[in-house]
Parts: sequence; structure tokens; C-alpha cells
Amino acid sequence: MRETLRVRLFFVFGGIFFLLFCSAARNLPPWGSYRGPYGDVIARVSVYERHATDVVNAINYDYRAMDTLGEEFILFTAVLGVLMLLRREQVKVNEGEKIDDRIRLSLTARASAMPALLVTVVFGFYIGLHGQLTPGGGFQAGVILASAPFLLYVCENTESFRRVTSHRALEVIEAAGAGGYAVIGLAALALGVPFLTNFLPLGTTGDVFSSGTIALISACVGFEVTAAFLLAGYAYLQEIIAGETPEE
Amino acid sequence: MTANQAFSLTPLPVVVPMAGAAVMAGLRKWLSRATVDSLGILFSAITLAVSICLLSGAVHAPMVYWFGNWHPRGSVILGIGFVVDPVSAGLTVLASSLTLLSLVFSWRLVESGSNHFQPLMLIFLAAMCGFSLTVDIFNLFVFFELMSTAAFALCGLKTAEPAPLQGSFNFAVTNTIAAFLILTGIALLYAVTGALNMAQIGLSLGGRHDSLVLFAFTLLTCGFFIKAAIVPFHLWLPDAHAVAPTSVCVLFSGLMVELGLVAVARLRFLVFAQTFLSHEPQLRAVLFGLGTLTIVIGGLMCYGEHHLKRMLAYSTICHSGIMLLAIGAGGAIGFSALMIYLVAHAFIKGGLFLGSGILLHRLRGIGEKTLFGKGRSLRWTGLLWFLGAAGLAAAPPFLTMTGEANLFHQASDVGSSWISWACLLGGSLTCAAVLRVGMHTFFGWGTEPITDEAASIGELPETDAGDRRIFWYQYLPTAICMAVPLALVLRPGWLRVASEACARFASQAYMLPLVYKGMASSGPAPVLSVATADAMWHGTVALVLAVLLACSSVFRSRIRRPLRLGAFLERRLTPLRAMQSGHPGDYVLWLTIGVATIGLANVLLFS
Amino acid sequence: MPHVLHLLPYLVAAWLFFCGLYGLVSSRHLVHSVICLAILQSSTYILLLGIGYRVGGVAPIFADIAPGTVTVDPVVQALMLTDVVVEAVVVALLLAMVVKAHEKSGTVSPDELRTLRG
Amino acid sequence: MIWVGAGLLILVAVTGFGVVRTRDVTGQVIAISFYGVLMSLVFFFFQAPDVALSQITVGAVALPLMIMLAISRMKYRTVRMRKRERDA
Repeated sequence: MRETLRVRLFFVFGGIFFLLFCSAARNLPPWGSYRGPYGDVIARVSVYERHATDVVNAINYDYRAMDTLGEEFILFTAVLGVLMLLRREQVKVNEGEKIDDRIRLSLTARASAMPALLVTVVFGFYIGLHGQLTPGGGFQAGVILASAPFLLYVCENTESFRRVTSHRALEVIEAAGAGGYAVIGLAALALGVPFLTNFLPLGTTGDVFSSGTIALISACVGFEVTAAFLLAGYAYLQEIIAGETPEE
Repeated sequence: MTANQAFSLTPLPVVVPMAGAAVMAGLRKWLSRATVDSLGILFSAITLAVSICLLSGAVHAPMVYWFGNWHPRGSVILGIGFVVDPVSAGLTVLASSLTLLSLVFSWRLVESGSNHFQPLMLIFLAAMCGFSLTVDIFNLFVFFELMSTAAFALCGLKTAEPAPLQGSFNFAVTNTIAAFLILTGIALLYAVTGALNMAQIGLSLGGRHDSLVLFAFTLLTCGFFIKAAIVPFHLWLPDAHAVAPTSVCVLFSGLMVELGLVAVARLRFLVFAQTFLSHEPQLRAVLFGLGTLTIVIGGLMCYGEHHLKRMLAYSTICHSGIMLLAIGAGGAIGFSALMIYLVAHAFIKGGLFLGSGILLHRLRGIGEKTLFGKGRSLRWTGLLWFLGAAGLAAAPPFLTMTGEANLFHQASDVGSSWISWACLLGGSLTCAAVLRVGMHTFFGWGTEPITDEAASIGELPETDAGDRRIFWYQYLPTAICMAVPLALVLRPGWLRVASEACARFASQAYMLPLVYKGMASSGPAPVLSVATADAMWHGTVALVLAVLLACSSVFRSRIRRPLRLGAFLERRLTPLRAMQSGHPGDYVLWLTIGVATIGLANVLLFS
Repeated sequence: MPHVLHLLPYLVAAWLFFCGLYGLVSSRHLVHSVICLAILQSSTYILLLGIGYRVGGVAPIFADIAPGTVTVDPVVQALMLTDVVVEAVVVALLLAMVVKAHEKSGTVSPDELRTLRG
Repeated sequence: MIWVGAGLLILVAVTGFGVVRTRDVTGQVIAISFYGVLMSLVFFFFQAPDVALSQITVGAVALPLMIMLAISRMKYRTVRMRKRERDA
């Protein structure tokens, strides 16, 4: 189909779709007047029953933990897919083909990368450890932690970046994070309660070690997400890195 | 095993393959191909065993399982629930047996990346099981996404050629849009009901049918129709099948596509059960219209294709249309028609794909012209191939016929017996296409096959060229696939249980107390056994017509010009072929046209 | 609040969905298509957020507010949170396909990738 | 207060259209990064700090980074192909 025809046809039918959407929206409750009941009931009970003050994480890692298990495996599958698609069919890099056309950074930029990296790692752990209490949790922490090694690459320390991100243990960590989630669920099953039921003491509300399995699951997610983003990033970069650094 | 023990196994069909996949993927660099293959077979066998336990428990007493032990509080459902009834447990059995068969088939044979293939297959299995069991609409979406993600990756397994990447790109784009359509629909329903459990949504929607509910219905059904490859949402399917490895196609065509329809049925019977009470004829008209269109386009294109996998993919589209007719016919019998047909079709189509996998492995080609006359020595494959063809036509000894018998019964009850003609057309077109390929390949009859541009996609074989032997473990899954739909007809005792279970699944009045209280009220009366004489007659006629049509193609040089209907169909489907342009923009446009048209029709017809 | 404000987030969501589809239909570069898909997805964020919002409600975090305070809906936020994960990784997977397609056929224009025709 | 939110939403709508209309892919990466930040502001404004935090990590950092990596890999491939052709 020619592009002009395609776009014109789209304006007709896409317009109909838009209008249908708008006419449906007219029957929605007016903006700003959420009616419940699901969210309100959970907001009421979760602090007492789960000792978790961040209700969103209580939902994610407990009330609707099965969703999050599925989402973790979506992440896991997608990264497996990326690794599979970008796998190297054969080693093609040879000496004559070194291409290194990177823009050189100033000394200041390179020097400030190391402190930035440290701050990122500390901040990542901070976010991760407080998931059940304040905004944060394994997922956000994972993305923050995963961004730290990329600073190495940015500040031209390619060799250290390669050593971190191409480590064989990374895939094991990723799988252990995803599998660990399932194992926490199965542990509940082994104790005779339904899958993913909390089986740890709940602790004092507001304490870092409170709310039982929520923190544990959040940690698993954190490991998985960190490893997943590093693996995906390296999968894209491996060819370029191989061209920049001498192959042993 | 008591029922209670069986139900503590409920999460396992999802968790076992997931955990297995994590182990295999984590250690894949250290494990040999054979080990990973055996682990894959082992985990899917465990899943099969667990699913069978669940099924036997569910037949005695259906139950609901609350994750995290969060039981409903009054009318509000807090957590995520799995409903284990014979229908959903049966689907997990089907999913795990198909996965097991295709993993056995690909044992050390099909290209597996660097051991990426087997964990992806297990995740795919986990997603299908979760999708069948869950009664929470957002959880359904999550498993839909998981299933799609695994499918995208599996589809692009053969990275050595450009075609698989385009096929999986088109697949990924359309199915991701499907996911967003579904999510938007879920959000709209959540806004007005404040619930995510399908039973609670259905309860709280009642008979409401304003523009909001209708639009949400449109979005959800269209999203699942994209998965189910209903015209005009079908375009991704032939591309994806043409490029995916054979053992993946078995799962795509055998169950993934059909699960889209099961989800639509679930929505219709549980969420929107009372929405259309006063508009049943209009709803039937919409679904029958879509179904018939799908049958005609799928059937014609099936006959017009010469790439074996693409041809079988179009046949899946056509049969998906037949199953949509069963949803349209509605009622307990209509739904049991869907389920029986689904089981039969899954095995037959799986067997045919495995057969084409054997051909690709042995004869190093997948185009009809390449295969012409080369399969004379493959007698067993040929026998299974022709059995599969007869099964597609719903010819007498096959289970497909029982499914169609139920469909015709329900259709004549609602006064639309004309749809049996649509089934006849679809069955004979797809059967004829498979017969034509069989006659050309296994007998080498007639003149050289006609071919088309797309017939050489993915001709690069998926297996190692050095070893072209075929082992018993390639024949066995194929033979089992063909034997199951025959064996299930010979032991019809299960049909009564199945139709009772289907009647319950299709009844909101039965499902609501099951979800809320965890106990089953006395279900609706089991359906009487349906007379199959009519369907037998139909199936036989379809088979005869198919043979005639195939012969008019194969022996085209020996018959007079006006009789060459088959050859005419093979050459003259240019407008339909143009629709299948391989351009993602075109596919998104067709998708938009479909959603807008169906949405407009819904609003005009029902409000 | 005036009437149009009652509908605003829903209209924005509809508009973003339309924009995403438009971008996909008119795309001439596969990476552009992938980005349009991300825009399409952000439509669902806005819709969910709009649905769960409550005027005067605070964030559902009871670390420093009294239990029983009126909050916005935590459930839609949990759904969005998981949704954000999906976005990132599905985009990564699609981009890997694009990269590989570029390697094998040397083009990223959907008009030139026509091996699947007919 | 609500008017600020409304303004942000309208800004999102406009920027979203802008991202779609930007045909140059590198420009689009910058645009979508801005869009991600804007989106997380919206989330923050409407009392969703958890989502805002993950949106700012994913939408404004991880997603543009991923796209940049993909583009640079394709560019690298093209440059190398050209070089190989020149050498041959």
C-alpha cells in the first residue's frame, strides 16, 4: 500500500477510534473522583495486616504478587530473547578492523565519573532497602544499580566495564533472582499455606526488617533487574567493545 | 490423592516450568545440549503430571485458589485467584502435552541458539497454563504478555536469515498493540467497577451497556482477536509461522491462537454475561460475520499458498474462524463445540506441523515446488499427513466432527443453520490444500506445482545438514498427535464430563458462587448427547469436495480448462495476497480499521 | 471544575493512543516504530493514573501520615509499576530484532523489508 | 493546583505528538528522554511517587540508553562494512 493512501485511510479509521474512545470517556467517573472499592480496602488493611507502609509495594509483592512474578519472568524472557538474538554467530573481529571513533572526554568528566558511580551504588541500595516503607523497592533499585557500570563505559574505562558486564556469573544471578522469587512462593507451599503467602514474622511497622516476605521478594527482584539490564546492555555493546579493545 | 491435596498443586503448572526455565537459563553455558534437552522434557513431563492431577481433582469438585491466602472480603476480592475447573485444568493438560511432544520432537534436532530455545519453551508453557487458569483480568493480561514475549523471542530463533527477524518484528508490533488494547479495556472496566477479578467485574457491571462498556468490550475482544488471528487482525500469523521453528509452530497454532478465543469466551460468559441479554441476535450477527469472513479469507489463502508452514498457518486462521462461530452461537453447547474442536484441532494441526518439520529436515525444503516428488520414500510421514488432512475436513472418525456436530446443533437452535455451509467451505479448502501438497510430495502425481513469491521464505533448514536421519522420537510425537483425536472419539465417555464442565464454565450463575465462596452450587443440567449423523454427512462431503479440488489442481493439465478450479484459485488471489504485504505499517492500519469498524458496529447495534 | 477538566486525562490518553498508532502507520524507520510503540504504551499510564486519582488524596504511603487518611488509588499505581517494566524490556527485545534485521538485510526501512510478501 | 496538573497533561499530549513526528531517530531519543522526565513529573504530581521513581529510571535513562546502544551498534556495523568495502 502506498504511504499516502495508508496515512489517509488511517486518519479516517483512527479518527473513528479516537471518537469512540472519547465517547466512552464521557461515561467514566469525572477525573479526580476515584470510587473504589478495591484500592480503598487494600489501603485500609495493608498497614495492619502486612506491616507495610508503602501500600503500592504491598500490593506488588504480596496482594498481587502473582502479577509481579509474571512480570519478572517477562523481564527474564525478554533478556533471554535479546541475548539469543544478539548472540555472536562467529568471532569476526580481526586486527585490521579496529574502529575507535569515540569522542574523547575531558579529564574533569572522566575524574568525576568515579564519585558519581559510588553515589549511584549507594543510592541504589538505599532505594532498594526501604521498599516496604517508602517509595522504592527492588525494581527501581535494580535499574539504578545497573546504570552504575555504564558510567565506567562513559568515562572510557572500557576494560573494567567489559569485565563487569560480561561476567559469566551475571546470567546465574539473573536466573537466581527470577527463580528465587518462585522459591519463596514454593516455601510457603511447603509450609502448607497457599503459594506466595507470607511465612516470616511481620516485625514492627516502620522497621527496615519488617513486613516479612515483601522485603525478601523485593531483594530477589532487585538482583534480577540489575543483572537483566546489564546483560541486555552488554549484548548491544559487545561488538563495539570487541572492536575497541584488543582481543586476547 | 484427595481433592484437597490435588488443589495444593494449583500453582505448579505455572511455577514448575518457570523454575525449570530459570535453572536451565542460568546454567545454560555450562550444560550440554543433551542435558538441557532432557531437563526441558523432564520439566514439561512434571508439568503434565501435575496438570493431570489437577484435572482429575477438578472433575470431582471445581475449586478456587487464592494466592497469598487473600480470600475475598465480602464482595471485594483482594488477591489473585486461579479457578480450577475441568475446562481450565484441561487446557493446562493440553498445553503441557503439546509442549512435551514438541520438545521430544526437537530433541537434539532443531536449532536451539546457545541453549536458549528450551527455557523459552518452558516459559511459554508456564504462560499458557497461567492464562488458562487465572480468573483475574489483569493477571490474564500479564500472562498474555509473558506468552507474547516468549513467542516473539522463539519466533526469531533463526537469526541467520533476514526473514525471521521481520516476521517476529511484525508479530511483536501487532501483538504488543493487542496488549495495550486489552490493558486500556481493563482500565476502563476498573474505572467503573473498581475490581480486577472477572467475577466481581461481571457482578458489578450487571446489565449495563452504555458506550463505555461497549468500548471496553470492543477493546478486550479485539485484543484477543489479534491473538486469535481473526480477519482483519490475522496478518501477523502467516509471517510468524513461516519463520518460526517447527516445534514452536506446534504451540503457536495448536494452542496460543486458540487461547485468544478461550479468553473471549471467558469474557463473554463471565464478565459481559448480562450485557448482551437483550441483544443476543445482534451479538451473534457480529461474531458470525467476523467468523465467516475469517473462514473464507483463511480458507482461500490457505489454498493459494505453497510454503508449507504458511499454508498451515492460513488453515489455522480458517479454523479459528470456525471456532469463533462456536463462540458466536453461544450457550453451553456452543462452548462445548469450541472446546472439543479446540482439542481436536490442536493435535491435528500439531501433527501436521511436525510432519512438515520431518519434511524440512529430511528433504531440506519447505516450498511445495522444492518438495515435488521427493517424498516417495517417506511412507509413514505420508500416511500421517493424509490423516491430518482428513481431520481438518472434520471427516467421520475424527474428533473435529464431534465438535462440528455440537456447533450445528446449537446453530440450528438459534436459527442460523447456514453456518454449517461456512464450516463445509473452510474444512474442504484447508483439507484440499493439505491433500494437494501430499499428492505432490508423497506421490509425485500430476504436473509440477504452481508456486508463489513467498514460497521460499526460511528455506534454510533449521537442522544440521550433516545428519538427515529421522529417528523414532520424531515419528512418535507426530503419530501421537494424529492418534489422540481418533482415540478420543473411540472412548466417548469423557464427552459427557466435558460437556457438563463446559455448561458450567459458560454459566455466570455457576461461576460467581464458585469464585466467591469456593464451592460449587448445583450446576446447570448437563447437555444431552448431540446427534452426529448430520456432521458425519457434512464431514464426508467436505472430504469428497476437498479431494476433487485437490485433483483439479494436481491434474490440471489433464482436465479441461473450465474445470481447473484449483489452479485458478492458486493463481488468482492477487488482492488477498496484496493484503499480506509484510509491511508493519499496513498491518497496524488493518488493525485500526478492524478495531474502529467493530467498535462502531458494537455502538450502533447495542445501545 | 469546568467540564472539560473532568475528561482531560482520558482525552490525553486517547490522543496518545492515536499518536502512537499514527506513528506506527507512517513510520519509515524501524527504530522510530519502536519508539512510537513506547508512546502508545504511555497512553495506558495516563489512563490508569487518571482513573485512580482523587482530588485531595495523598500518596498511599503511610510512613508519615495517619492511617485512614484519604489517599489516591494504590492499585492502579501497582499496575503501572509493573507496566513500566514491561515497556523497557519489550522495547529492548524489539530493538534487538531491528539491530539483527539491519545486520542481515542492511536496511531499517519497513518499505524495503519485503521478503514476507504474498 | 489542578490547573498545574492539567497544564502538565497538555504538555505531555503535545510532547507525545512531537516525539512521533520527529523523523530523525537521534533527535527522537532526546525527545523521548524529555518525554520520560515529563511523564515522571506527572506521576509525581498526581501522588504516585513509586511509579515516578521507576519512570525516571526507566523512561528517562534506561529506555533512551537502550535505543542509543541499538543505534550505535547499527552505525558501527555500517561504518565497518564501508571500511571493508574500501579496503577490498
